[in-house]
Amino acid sequence: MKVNTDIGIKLKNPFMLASGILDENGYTMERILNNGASSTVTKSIGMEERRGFDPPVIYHDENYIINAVGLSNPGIDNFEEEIKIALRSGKPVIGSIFGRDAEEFSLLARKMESYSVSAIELNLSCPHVKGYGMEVGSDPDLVSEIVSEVKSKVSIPVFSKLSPNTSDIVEEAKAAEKSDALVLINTIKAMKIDIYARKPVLSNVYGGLSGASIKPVGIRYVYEIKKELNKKIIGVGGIENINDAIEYIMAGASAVQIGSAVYKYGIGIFNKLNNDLNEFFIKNNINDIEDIIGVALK
Amino acid sequence: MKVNTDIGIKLKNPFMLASGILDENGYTMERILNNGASSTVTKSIGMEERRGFDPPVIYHDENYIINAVGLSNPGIDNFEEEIKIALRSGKPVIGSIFGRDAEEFSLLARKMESYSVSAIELNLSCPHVKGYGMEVGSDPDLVSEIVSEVKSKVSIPVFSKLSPNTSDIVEEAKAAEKSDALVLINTIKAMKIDIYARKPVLSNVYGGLSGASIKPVGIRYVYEIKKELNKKIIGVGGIENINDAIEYIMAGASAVQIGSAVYKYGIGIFNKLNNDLNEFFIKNNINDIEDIIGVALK
Amino acid sequence: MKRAYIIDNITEGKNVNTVVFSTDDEIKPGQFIMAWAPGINEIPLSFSYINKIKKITVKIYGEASEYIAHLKRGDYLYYSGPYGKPFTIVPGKKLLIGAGTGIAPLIPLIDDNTYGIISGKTADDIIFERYFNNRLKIVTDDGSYGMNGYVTTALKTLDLNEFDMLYACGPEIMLKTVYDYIKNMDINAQFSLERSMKCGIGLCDSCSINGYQVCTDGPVFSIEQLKNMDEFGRTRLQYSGKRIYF
Amino acid sequence: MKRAYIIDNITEGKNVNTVVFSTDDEIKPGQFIMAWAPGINEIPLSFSYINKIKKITVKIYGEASEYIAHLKRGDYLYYSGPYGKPFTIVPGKKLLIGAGTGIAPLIPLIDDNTYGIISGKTADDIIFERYFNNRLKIVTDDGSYGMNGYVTTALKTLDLNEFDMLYACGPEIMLKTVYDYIKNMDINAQFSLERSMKCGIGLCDSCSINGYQVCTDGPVFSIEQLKNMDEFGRTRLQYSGKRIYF
Ligand SMILES: Cc1cc2nc3c(=O)[nH]c(=O)nc-3n(C[C@H](O)[C@H](O)[C@H](O)COP(=O)(O)OP(=O)(O)OC[C@H]3O[C@@H](n4cnc5c(N)ncnc54)[C@H](O)[C@@H]3O)c2cc1C
Ligand SMILES: Cc1cc2nc3c(=O)[nH]c(=O)nc-3n(C[C@H](O)[C@H](O)[C@H](O)COP(=O)(O)OP(=O)(O)OC[C@H]3O[C@@H](n4cnc5c(N)ncnc54)[C@H](O)[C@@H]3O)c2cc1C
Ligand SMILES: Cc1cc2nc3c(=O)[nH]c(=O)nc-3n(C[C@H](O)[C@H](O)[C@H](O)COP(=O)(O)O)c2cc1C
Ligand SMILES: Cc1cc2nc3c(=O)[nH]c(=O)nc-3n(C[C@H](O)[C@H](O)[C@H](O)COP(=O)(O)O)c2cc1C
Ligand code: FES
Ligand code: FES
Repeated sequence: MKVNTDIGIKLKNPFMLASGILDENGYTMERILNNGASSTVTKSIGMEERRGFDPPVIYHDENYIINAVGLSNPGIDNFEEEIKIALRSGKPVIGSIFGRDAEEFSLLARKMESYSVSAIELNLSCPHVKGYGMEVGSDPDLVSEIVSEVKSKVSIPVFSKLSPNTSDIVEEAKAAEKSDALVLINTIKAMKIDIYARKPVLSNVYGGLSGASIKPVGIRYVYEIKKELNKKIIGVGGIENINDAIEYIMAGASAVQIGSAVYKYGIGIFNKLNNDLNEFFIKNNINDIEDIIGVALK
Repeated sequence: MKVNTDIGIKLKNPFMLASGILDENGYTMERILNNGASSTVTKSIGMEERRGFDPPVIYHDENYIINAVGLSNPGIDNFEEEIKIALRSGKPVIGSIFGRDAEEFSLLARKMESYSVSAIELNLSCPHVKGYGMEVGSDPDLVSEIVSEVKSKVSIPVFSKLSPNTSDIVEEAKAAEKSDALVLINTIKAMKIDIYARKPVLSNVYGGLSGASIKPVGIRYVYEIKKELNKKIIGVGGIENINDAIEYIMAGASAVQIGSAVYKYGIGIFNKLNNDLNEFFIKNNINDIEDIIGVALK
Repeated sequence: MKRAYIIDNITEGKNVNTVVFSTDDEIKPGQFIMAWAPGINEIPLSFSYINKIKKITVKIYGEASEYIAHLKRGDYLYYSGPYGKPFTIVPGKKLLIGAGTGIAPLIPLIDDNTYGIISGKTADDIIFERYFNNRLKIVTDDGSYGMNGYVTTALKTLDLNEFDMLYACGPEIMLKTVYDYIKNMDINAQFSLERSMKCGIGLCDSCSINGYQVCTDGPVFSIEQLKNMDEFGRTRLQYSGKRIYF
Repeated sequence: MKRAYIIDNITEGKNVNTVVFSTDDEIKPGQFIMAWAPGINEIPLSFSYINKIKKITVKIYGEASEYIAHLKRGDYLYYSGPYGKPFTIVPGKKLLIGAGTGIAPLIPLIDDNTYGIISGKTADDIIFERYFNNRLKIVTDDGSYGMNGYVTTALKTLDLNEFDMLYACGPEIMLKTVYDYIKNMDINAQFSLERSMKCGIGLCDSCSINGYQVCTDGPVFSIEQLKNMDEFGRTRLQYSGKRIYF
């Protein structure tokens, strides 16, 4: 039974930790990598230390999370130490980075490479911080410039994480076509008002929606992009159990990332997913994950 | 205690039936209008009879519905009879229409007006039918042309229903600025794969996501557009109970539409919402709905 | 979507098959599922047997019913549901009135105080005779089996006042005939309606009758409910939403 | 977001207030809430009283704690939670060790076999003396009240083997001091940690210690757990995620 997968780097299983969830502290990444995750994407790291927004940075409900952490991060220079700690696990770490332009992205990517990450994930899609992420991601020329630049500067694989807050994701994906894989999807811009306080809950007002609620949107993007571009895809958005993961894989994802579900199920979710994947394969006579990647497109 | 509201037409309460849910058959509309809804928006009607997509046209889960009904409708000429039946309730009926261009939209609007509807709702945003809705809605010039044309051809109020499947809804809303009110939001493009059948469930593959899952996205659009344009807004998306409705109202909606929740709670939801609104007003010392419309923006 | 492993497929008659499977769903007589023929369509189907073992009896009209009717041991039935309000079971003597496969959803109502009428265009349409121990009238349009005539022909041969409840299922026109025949008598009756269904969950309005949804408020309606429904047997919406007359 | 009606506000000392309210939440000693100061910030706060009536004792450091500390009768407290793993309650003799307002979350542990140590920089920092019936040592850095010295000064005056459990709460440096003092003795102890918290639900990583989240795996850790945590009292992440040394 083959559950290992290839997204430009080889993974022992398809379950990765998504960027921004318990991956800022090296020890936490190390622990999660020692507990079933095949790799971790780091919190998105920028040029300078950033405090991010004040709490509340998160509102959560049974079926979703809205977050506006605000790209808080220690800055690339302070992050080497965390990656070192995470790498003690012997598993691949993927460095997520965000910047304003191609130059910042390449510089960040080169530093990440020098810290021995296995791949770079370009965060082209954070929906709640002005001047970064989503605004970058919705400009196809800029996206394609960033991807080309970064590709030319590092020798490890480069993944592009795209925004669902767009009217034409196919165009966006085409702009990022030089990436080794596309990561779909980031959060959807959303907000919460407390009707008794009569105020937006998040200090930043707007945040990004994640969790079970966005899975149907994520599935659609993975399927649609797989169909249009036939590139390697990493699926993310609302995965809570093995059925969700299989749905993404059948839509075309070669690996999946888990984020919000860690809040509901704890980091034990990775071992559980591995066990349940084995069981699913046995029960349904599947021998090789390759046989089901994108099978719904056929 | 004042719960009646004004969206260009006067409504006895803020609770309207959303387009596409139990509003194709005149008798059903009549029944819902007699059971607490202050008005109904009709199913979106086009020039010709359309069968729509084959079932499955709906996939549902605890927290959402994905639909691809495919703009099935009897065609404008066959719809007069249904409106006549609905109007026996004595309550306002709003005619929802979809077309390919400004000419079709105006023709449909004029016919609707001649059938004695109280207002027109332009469906600029159906996410799953090629050549209509979303594709129309994501072209700001076309939107503004349609709105101007229709406004010049009818004397009843015109509402524009916008698509959340866009990277810049503010631009879209500005294009529709001549409307008397904006209706936010339509469904979000999404899909479902059955992992045992290994196939997309909906016959059309893609559908529109509605229900509780999309509320945070709807709230955000209402709030953001209210802030940017200060127009009358009708909120729709995931409203299941009075708290959801109040949240939309505080975000800036002068009235709200209920769609998917009818599946969970039946048409009794309208009477329940009215009762719960009264109770909420009393408990929280609110005398006039005007006092809370958009209060979260202050 | 749920799925059930098919245990058996029984040929009941010309173009009518019974598909046998086992699920944990608790079904009451008259409830139905939306059965998915992947890549083809999704159609409402009632149960003809409702213990742990379930049966669905399907008449082949088009592609979807053909797909479901041909599911064989080892295949899976994909479906959602169960949906709908079931028949209300009353003590006493029952009369079941089914037109063609319309008899199928009535079978679970049979006890030792049940009598039946099965009608059909021709002999080939008559199924499930075996369940009635001869407490049964059969009537065909062409007289090729049983009496020659329509369902009312059979009704006229019975003293309906003997029955505590009539249960009827079949095309709306046939149901209307039964309804018209008994409406001025003091007789209890329940009717299971068939209208075109797209969603099965009370949203799309395609199955509605006088503002009620056959999929959620029905498919079973009492004779009292139908007395207030002037759409019954008169008009309905087609798939597109266009109103047509029966 | 939940909300609770404020019944009372008690001034405990300089810049320390107790906010009193009533909720149906079932709280165990050591659990906390994320308290929202709308438009300002959201901060973790523990309970100092946990029956149907609840109390939160807040020391004013910045804007958010000031807002919460000044909530008065008629105001509402907005919060989410309760969160976190509580203290494990064991039978026998307990020693509660609190630094400043760190004593507050330990108060619900008090029974008739409890002894306490309260430390503070100065006399003004000492609150809740009244709950201990003199079964208490007080120690201040400047000797302005109680003994002159640090928490270890007080610890040295006691035979720790008498106690079945030590419960400690306060700044991590103070906890580390207690830990170092007892780590080679055979003593049971639980420590409630304070690290910067943004989400409270185990997602943001800002409160983590050696891969464990203080908000969900803690805030209470046993001495055995801490023995495997080399970050304890040594390094932590700041709000931005930058690693700093204590
Ligand atoms: C609540 C409910 C329960 C039902 N239970 C059963 C059941 O237990 N067994 C069963 O066999 N059917 C049952 N039906 C009817 C069944 O759903 C239809 O026969 C089916 O939808 C036909 O689908 P199709 O795609 O195969 O044919 P289509 O392609 O939809 O139709 C092919 C042709 O047959 C005609 N046709 C389709 N259905 C019927 C019909 N029922 N009567 C007469 N003409 C028809 C169509 O108008 C068309 O001309 C039920 C219907 C409802 C609403
Ligand atoms: C699990 C947990 C439970 C807690 N329970 C309580 C409680 O019951 N009562 C209570 O009063 N506090 C408690 N705290 C601490 C409390 O959350 C902080 O004091 C609060 O976050 C300060 O927020 P602020 O916005 O008012 O101050 P900020 O603006 O964040 O800080 C103002 C200044 O004070 C400093 N400061 C802030 N907090 C502390 C602190 N705790 N100790 C020393 N210096 C500090 C800051 O570094 C800064 O210099 C708890 C913390 C945790 C993690
Ligand atoms: C608290 C939080 C912080 C996040 N931070 C980042 C980030 O820094 N960079 C990034 O690319 N995505 C970030 N995301 C998005 C996730 O990586 C993921 O794309 C999204 O949450 C959808 O997956 P999920 O539903 O499994 O959470 C964040 C999500 C959450 C909930
Ligand atoms: C089955 C179904 C059919 C719909 N058909 C239409 C339509 O014809 N025209 C339209 O403008 N919106 C249509 N919608 C969108 C709804 O009007 C509404 O905008 C959306 O469902 C979000 O609201 P909800 O979460 O309350 O359902 C449809 C929605 C559903 C679920
Ligand atoms: S089938 Fe859609 S409302 Fe009944
Ligand atoms: S406060 Fe966010 S992980 Fe603990």
